[in-house]
Amino acid sequence: MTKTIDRTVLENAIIRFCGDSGDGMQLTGSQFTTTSANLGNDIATFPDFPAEIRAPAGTVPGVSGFQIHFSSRDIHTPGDQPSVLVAMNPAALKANLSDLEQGGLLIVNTDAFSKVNLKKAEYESNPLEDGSVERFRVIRIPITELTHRAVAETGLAKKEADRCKNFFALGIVYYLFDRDMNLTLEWIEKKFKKRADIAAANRLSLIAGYNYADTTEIFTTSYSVPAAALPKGKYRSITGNQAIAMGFVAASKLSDRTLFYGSYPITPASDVLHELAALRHFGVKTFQAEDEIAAVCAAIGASFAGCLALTGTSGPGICLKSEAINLAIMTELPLVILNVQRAGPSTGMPTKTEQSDLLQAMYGRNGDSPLVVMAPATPSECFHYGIEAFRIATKFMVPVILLSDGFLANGAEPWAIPSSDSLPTFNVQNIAAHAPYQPFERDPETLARGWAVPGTAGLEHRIGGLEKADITGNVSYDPINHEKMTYYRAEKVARVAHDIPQLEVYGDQDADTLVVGWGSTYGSLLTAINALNSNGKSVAGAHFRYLNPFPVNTEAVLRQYKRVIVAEINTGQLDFMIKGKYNIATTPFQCVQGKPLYVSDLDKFIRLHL
Amino acid sequence: MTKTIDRTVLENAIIRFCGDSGDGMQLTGSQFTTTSANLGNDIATFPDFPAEIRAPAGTVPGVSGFQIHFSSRDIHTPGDQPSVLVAMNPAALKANLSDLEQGGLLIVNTDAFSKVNLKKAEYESNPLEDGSVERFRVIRIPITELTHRAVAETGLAKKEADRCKNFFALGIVYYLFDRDMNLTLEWIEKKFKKRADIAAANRLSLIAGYNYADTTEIFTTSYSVPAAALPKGKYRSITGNQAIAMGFVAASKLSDRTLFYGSYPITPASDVLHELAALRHFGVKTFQAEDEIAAVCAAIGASFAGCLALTGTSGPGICLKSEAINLAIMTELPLVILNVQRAGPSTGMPTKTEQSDLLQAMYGRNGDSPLVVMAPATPSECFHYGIEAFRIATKFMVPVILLSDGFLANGAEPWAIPSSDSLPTFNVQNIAAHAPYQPFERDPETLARGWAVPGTAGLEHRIGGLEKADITGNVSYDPINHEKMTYYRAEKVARVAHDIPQLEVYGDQDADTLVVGWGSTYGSLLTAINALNSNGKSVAGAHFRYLNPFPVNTEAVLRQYKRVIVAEINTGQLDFMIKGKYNIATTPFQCVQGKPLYVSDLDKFIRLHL
Amino acid sequence: MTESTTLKKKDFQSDQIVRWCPGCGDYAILSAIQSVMPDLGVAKENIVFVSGIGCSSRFPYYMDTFGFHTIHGRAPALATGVKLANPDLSVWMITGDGDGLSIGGNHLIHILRRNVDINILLFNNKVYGLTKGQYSPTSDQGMKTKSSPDGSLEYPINPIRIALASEASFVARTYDTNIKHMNETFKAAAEHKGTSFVEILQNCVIFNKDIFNEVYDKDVRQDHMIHLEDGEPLVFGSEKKQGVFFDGVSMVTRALEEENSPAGLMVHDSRKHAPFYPNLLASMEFPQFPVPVGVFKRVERPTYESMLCKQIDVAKQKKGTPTLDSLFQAGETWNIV
Amino acid sequence: MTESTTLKKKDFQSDQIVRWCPGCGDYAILSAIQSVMPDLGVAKENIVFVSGIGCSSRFPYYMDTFGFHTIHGRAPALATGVKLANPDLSVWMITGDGDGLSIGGNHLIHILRRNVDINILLFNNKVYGLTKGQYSPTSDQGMKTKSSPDGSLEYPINPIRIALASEASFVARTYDTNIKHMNETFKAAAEHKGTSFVEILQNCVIFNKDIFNEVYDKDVRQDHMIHLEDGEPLVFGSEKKQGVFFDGVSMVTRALEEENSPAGLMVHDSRKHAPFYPNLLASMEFPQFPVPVGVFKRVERPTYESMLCKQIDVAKQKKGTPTLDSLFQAGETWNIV
Ligand SMILES: Cc1ncc(C[n+]2csc(CCOP(=O)(O)OP(=O)(O)O)c2C)c(N)n1
Ligand SMILES: Cc1ncc(C[n+]2csc(CCOP(=O)(O)OP(=O)(O)O)c2C)c(N)n1
Ligand code: SF4
Ligand code: SF4
Ligand SMILES: [Mg+2]
Ligand SMILES: [Mg+2]
Repeated sequence: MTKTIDRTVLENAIIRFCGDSGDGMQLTGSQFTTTSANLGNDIATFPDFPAEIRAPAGTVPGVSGFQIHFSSRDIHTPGDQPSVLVAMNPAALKANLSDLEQGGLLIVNTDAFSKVNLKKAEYESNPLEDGSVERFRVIRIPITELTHRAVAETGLAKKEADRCKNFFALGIVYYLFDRDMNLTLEWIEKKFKKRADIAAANRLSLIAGYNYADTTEIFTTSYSVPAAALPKGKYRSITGNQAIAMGFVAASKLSDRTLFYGSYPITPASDVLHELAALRHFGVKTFQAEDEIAAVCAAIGASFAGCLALTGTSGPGICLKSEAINLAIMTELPLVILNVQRAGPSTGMPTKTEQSDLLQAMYGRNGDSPLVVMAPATPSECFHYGIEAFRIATKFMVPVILLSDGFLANGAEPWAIPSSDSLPTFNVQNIAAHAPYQPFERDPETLARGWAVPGTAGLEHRIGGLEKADITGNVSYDPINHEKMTYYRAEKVARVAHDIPQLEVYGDQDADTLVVGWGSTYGSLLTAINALNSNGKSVAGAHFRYLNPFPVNTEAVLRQYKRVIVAEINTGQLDFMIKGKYNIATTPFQCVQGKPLYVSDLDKFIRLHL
Repeated sequence: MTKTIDRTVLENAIIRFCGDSGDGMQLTGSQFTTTSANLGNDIATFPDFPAEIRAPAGTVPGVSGFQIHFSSRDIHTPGDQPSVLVAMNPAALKANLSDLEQGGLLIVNTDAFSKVNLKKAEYESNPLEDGSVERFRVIRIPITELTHRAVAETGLAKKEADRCKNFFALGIVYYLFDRDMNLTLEWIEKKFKKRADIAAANRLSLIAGYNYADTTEIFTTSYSVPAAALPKGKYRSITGNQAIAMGFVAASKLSDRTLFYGSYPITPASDVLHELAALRHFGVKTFQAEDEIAAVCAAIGASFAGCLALTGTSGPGICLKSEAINLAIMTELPLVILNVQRAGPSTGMPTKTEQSDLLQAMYGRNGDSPLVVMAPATPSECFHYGIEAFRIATKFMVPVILLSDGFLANGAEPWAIPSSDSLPTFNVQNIAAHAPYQPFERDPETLARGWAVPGTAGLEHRIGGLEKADITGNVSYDPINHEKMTYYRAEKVARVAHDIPQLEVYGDQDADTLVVGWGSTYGSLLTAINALNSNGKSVAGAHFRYLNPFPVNTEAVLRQYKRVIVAEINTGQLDFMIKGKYNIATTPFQCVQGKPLYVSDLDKFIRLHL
Repeated sequence: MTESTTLKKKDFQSDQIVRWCPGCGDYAILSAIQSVMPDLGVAKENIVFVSGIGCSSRFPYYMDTFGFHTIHGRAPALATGVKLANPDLSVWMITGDGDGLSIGGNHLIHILRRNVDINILLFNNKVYGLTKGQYSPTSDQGMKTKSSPDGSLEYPINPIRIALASEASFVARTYDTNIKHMNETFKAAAEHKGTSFVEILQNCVIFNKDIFNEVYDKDVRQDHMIHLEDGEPLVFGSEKKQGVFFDGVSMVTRALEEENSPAGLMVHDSRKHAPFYPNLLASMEFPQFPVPVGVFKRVERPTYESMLCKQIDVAKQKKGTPTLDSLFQAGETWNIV
Repeated sequence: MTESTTLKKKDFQSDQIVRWCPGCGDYAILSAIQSVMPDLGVAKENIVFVSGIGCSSRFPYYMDTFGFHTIHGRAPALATGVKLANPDLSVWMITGDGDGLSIGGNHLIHILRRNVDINILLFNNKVYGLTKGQYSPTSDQGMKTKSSPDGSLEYPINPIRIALASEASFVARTYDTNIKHMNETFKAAAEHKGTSFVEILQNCVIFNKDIFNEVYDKDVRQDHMIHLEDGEPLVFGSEKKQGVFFDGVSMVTRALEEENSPAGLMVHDSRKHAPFYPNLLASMEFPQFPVPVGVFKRVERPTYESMLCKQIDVAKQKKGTPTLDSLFQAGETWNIV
């Protein structure tokens, strides 16, 4: 740590750590992230969890990965392809090698390339010897053995000593990118307070890795990625699931209403339940229901009784909730439904991301059943939309579907921590008793009916899923009334358009081509368009966070461009909506591979269509 | 019955019988229907059931109605507005009077207009006296009293005697339209074989009604509606629910596979369960499940095991089935899902018709989840689509949603009974054992995988809702594979287009304006367009029975016309699909009142847009 | 606004016309509930009726309280949400044998084990009324209906046994022809803290007419029913000459001998001997046994909502009044300067 | 193709790599099932495994039979469809405590009362494994998990009691550390005509490690479990010195006196005394009682599919071989000539 060496300064770098589920790759990745963030880098990360809880050690399905993009400029994605890949065993190599960029740096734990492990990874021959890794700069290190030696003095059993090898690898990479180890060393002390031997071993291992890289000079070059010019302030790293949970709690505080969360565990939405369950001191009421139907129904009951009512799940759970969502539409109660989308259809690929539930959100219910649909664009935006969804739901007495996805949910980026004073307050009023109280009287501006909460004398009334008579709310089978109510429900949602921001165009506004997307693809699109602009290619972008209703200026924006490319991770759902609504010819870009859009693919496609 | 009198010959007439639920109006209506059909009239009928099982006697919610359109030409709808209204009590008058055509004939049972009954119907004053019925030709008859007198000789108790008054009313209408009473007299004998006194009373009442009309000459004119020039053959009256049930059984016989029907009762689909449950001798296996989810899942299990598997429900039930439908999509198993649509959203108006579940059928599931959607256009067409749905489902190994609705389900028309020989056979093959058997091998033409039915040695295999590897069917999280399988599922459905009839244009093909619709609105659209053509107005029509995929020539047809009017009973669902798919500007015609489209409304609208 | 003490039965009658079939048992149940309400001492605005779908589930429309006619089978979940949101409300749930035991069976199990303080009234008419007469989970095997023209193949379940297996803390049965018994039972249910489950034998005059007459008709009632009373022996018959005895591993009925308290004659105690005894009672089915009515079981167990509120209180005490800022800044942060 | 009599355990092992966590109890259960299969005398192609979603529900992938990994909670309905479609198949259903008792609880009740001839194995690890460790309906109240950091508020249900209340005709319990007991139990389940319900105590080493050790660990097993055997008295303890007695309205355990068959000592009989006796047994819960394992109840009752097939046969006999034409022409017809 003393020797000063020359380093190549990079604007940014992408590292992926990968190994067996038991190898601690998520931990390694997050330590590197924290350290880099503290150094002032902009960061974006994305974990790649195995589908199995703990698939047999050494097999491909058991591989766990963590990718970090860190930069001295602001960045918006975890990056397409890593430039550095750390592979702790053959299975990890197998699952990840094809992603490493041409000529990238490959750090492998050679000790793990035993016959048994090669077989478990279903390798016919050793890839380190058969030419498979020729295109890369390969750094071969017997990490297991070196770790064992480093921690020998602690007297740890072999199995526990083994567990330290991720810190050895981290030490190597810290050296490679000139990172200070102190934060991690502090973390180790705190974490293993009660197991001094393990703390010592991890510390020794980390330092040994760093020193090994330093002294053996295995790296012909090493790098530094300077701090980014980020706005001043206090930051933390945040995933979409964390951000959205905080947004919901903020909505509760701002509106002074209890937050009720009804949910049933499902990947990748479960963490929202876990986050909120830990916030009892904010008065949050979480309810783990027996299934998704009960979860949404309990939320509707809570909404009726005056809570900010939330339910959350992933695609298959939305199927189950759809009948009850319609009840909320019919009874005109505020309700927020969070869908953390995953790759479908059916059970699909639960741990993979996709944007394919948009049309389900729009139309997945019997009858004409309009509701509001929003989709945050980045992990930290999830915070804002947690608040915004409740603002709209309560103001218009309408259900709102929030479309997040596996990428936003688990992807992380720095979040400039807002001061609570800077947040908007929003007032949510229960209506007061008045005579005659009519349950389906409406606010002339928003068309919202009043929120008449049990406990208020004089507001006793009955609601339900049968069609209601205008104003009185009595059950009605009258044809004309049904038509009227059908249009009220639609118009109420349409009027939300006047309450939301307009669609903004970024990039080269005067271009002929506009690229639109929605939700989590924003980072990739922004990066691709910025890069094209920097390279003198004229192209503009516009990103939908509001899908229903669309912002009021949508048609005007779209019609300004000769060509509208619609990019999304599905077979064309926003594309269909734009055409269905505005009759505008579009050029779709679709990639349905259970992963975020790659900037490079976008770049190629857009260039072709300029 | 002997006197010969002069009669005005009408081309067609529309009668509506209405009274309390207990007044036997459905029976009266169906007797008139049978008699008229036997006289050779073309007929179309539509019942209007009360929402309550037996709402308090005399109240508006307890009113039951039955409308019959009978004609000497071929007709396609039960008619917009009755020209004759028979109202058995004030509540019936209140609920139906506004439908009676200007100057129409109103036959009322004056005995029922007591103070108590007027109050139950929430009339402030007697409508027969306060000018409310001035615009009509009113025939006031003390039907209750006359019935009592007619049946006095049978010694029936007052309550039972009361029950005969519907036959008195029927007798009056038989006279008015010159119908022979013999069929009904025979029916009475058969029906009340075990209660000679009741048989006698009903007979006496019917004849008394006829004679009363004849002898008192209360009618200044009477009418006859001659036989229509219908194709020769044997006919029966059939509702959509009956027809579709027979279609399914026919599919079972034709393909030599057991029909399995999993369902949970729901209005207006329950009768399909009732029809099929009575057909055990056809080997039909009906299963009344504990809910809609179990119903569809049992059907999927039966499909896996080799049955023609069917599940049926109405809109709210489709919500519940949506997760499982996706399982059938993912596992590529044949499944037919019948949705007898009703007015929504939520519980909505269960006894009223609507076409608002089209987009739900298309998109109401998580992920990109394509399936086939069809919608029969008339009650008797339901028979054909019962067969067709299974032909496609088994040929392409794909779920098919059949969209019927309350109007088709309960509406009736004459059905030219086909000979079973005239029906197409279709072969459904289980695949035979072969090595290596690969569960996701596909037929190169249809892209269908094979139906590998348990019990076949050598075909043991595992399927499920997780993404499958191409060919092997093993669980796969591979990005490229997922994209490939996503497109296979889409392409398979797209290829169905080559296996279905093209979209036909009717009416004036060279017109500038094309009116399109789908499903149950066909009768109204055809009638309106024919009438316009007869009146020298140039307009064409095209009707979708296949909604996904659309027929191959759809775009070509639509682009031939300057203006495309899209008529449907919802807020614009087909309209949205046409625009979303073909980018063609359209003119929507929508009416969302829980009832069939009225020819008169269509006529007005189309004229405006010619 | 409304003074609960001065409320009358008619204060609980809404302005909606009651639309059940003439003669339906639901009328008597509605009347019983409306007359019990004033005795609860709860202001109208603090009472909520939640129902699913079915004839019985139209109930809330006829009560001049807050009401929610929800969707088929889901009332337990919805009612749970209402109660957790505001534990001060008196929440009543109305369901039918189809709504509560067919499509909604699972929610019923889970609300019972959670012990949310809600009063559940299950109207058991052994048939689907609203959809016009198909068999339900409590219908007798062999019942002929439109969906089972050759007879239903399904073995019925006993709502009381399901409730007990679901660990319900209060379980009772009553019947629509005995206003007094209904009143007492509903009051006991209301008094109980925790989920109260009450099965009500209800006559559907249209689709399952008089199905309970062989049990509760005035002529046979004394021989075919047992009215459970705490502290009273299980005796029945017009002259109270028959008793229920436990014979080791099952139960039998036989005539009482001369002695006053013969060995093995069971004495009712709804508060003790759970889980064994209520299960024995619940397994008494007609015609082998007289049908027990009254309170089968009542045990005290903390309610779900009280435990939830306690967790919130404890958390607040432990962590102090939290601010959003403290939440935002939890975990690792760094400064860009 | 395959001769059932010559089948070996390995014939039932599919080519898929088993992907449970090392040490998971599921491995032992899989192995037990694979070794029992050849004894059933059923050809491989006539065996179908159906499961829901959960760690346990990956089971079908590892069996070289027909298999269907369906959706969460719905396996009972799907399996019912398979069996009704083809009653000749031997159908096995795999579920977990979450899959079978949380989201799927209702389907479980209804398959049991219908008595479809399916063998149901419920892997009870008292936790949601696949979604990483939330509490389940069988988790102990107070259990701390990610979704209940302050302790779960839910009172657990007992799968056996639910099965009995659902009128299951065969109910048993076994555990993952006793291959012999599993084998016997699975064979008994397979032999039973009607739905067989088997709860298997299963160790989730990741999220609920060794939760059953206090019951089934070698050291304590004899004191904390009772192995039910028909005809044998309910005695337990390392020296068989403890017995289960019925004391009138509940059960107690106490030391056996010198006599051979002391009064009140219960003798097991899985075939008799339903519904009373199995319910008593099912209410024996640890730590008040030793945990009974083995067959609680088996009664003969016609299976749903046999009754369905019989209705079809009878209808065919009554109405003759029907033609489509006779169907089309049923009811009133008329001729246009
Ligand atoms: C999702 C859904 N499925 C089916 C129905 C139709 N449905 C309404 S009520 C009912 C059964 C009612 O039976 P029960 O609960 O016994 O009530 P009852 O009418 O007998 O009082 C059914 C099947 C529905 N409304 N919603
Ligand atoms: C509709 C739906 N909701 C939620 C999930 C997520 N999920 C999968 S398995 C599971 C629980 C599994 O627990 P259990 O049945 O006990 O099985 P185990 O993993 O413990 O064997 C959940 C909640 C899902 N797959 N589908
Ligand atoms: S159908 Fe039966 S349960 Fe329904 S209202 Fe009529 S009598 Fe009552
Ligand atoms: S999480 Fe638990 S139940 Fe699931 S495989 Fe691992 S040990 Fe087994
Ligand atoms: Mg009922
Ligand atoms: Mg489990």
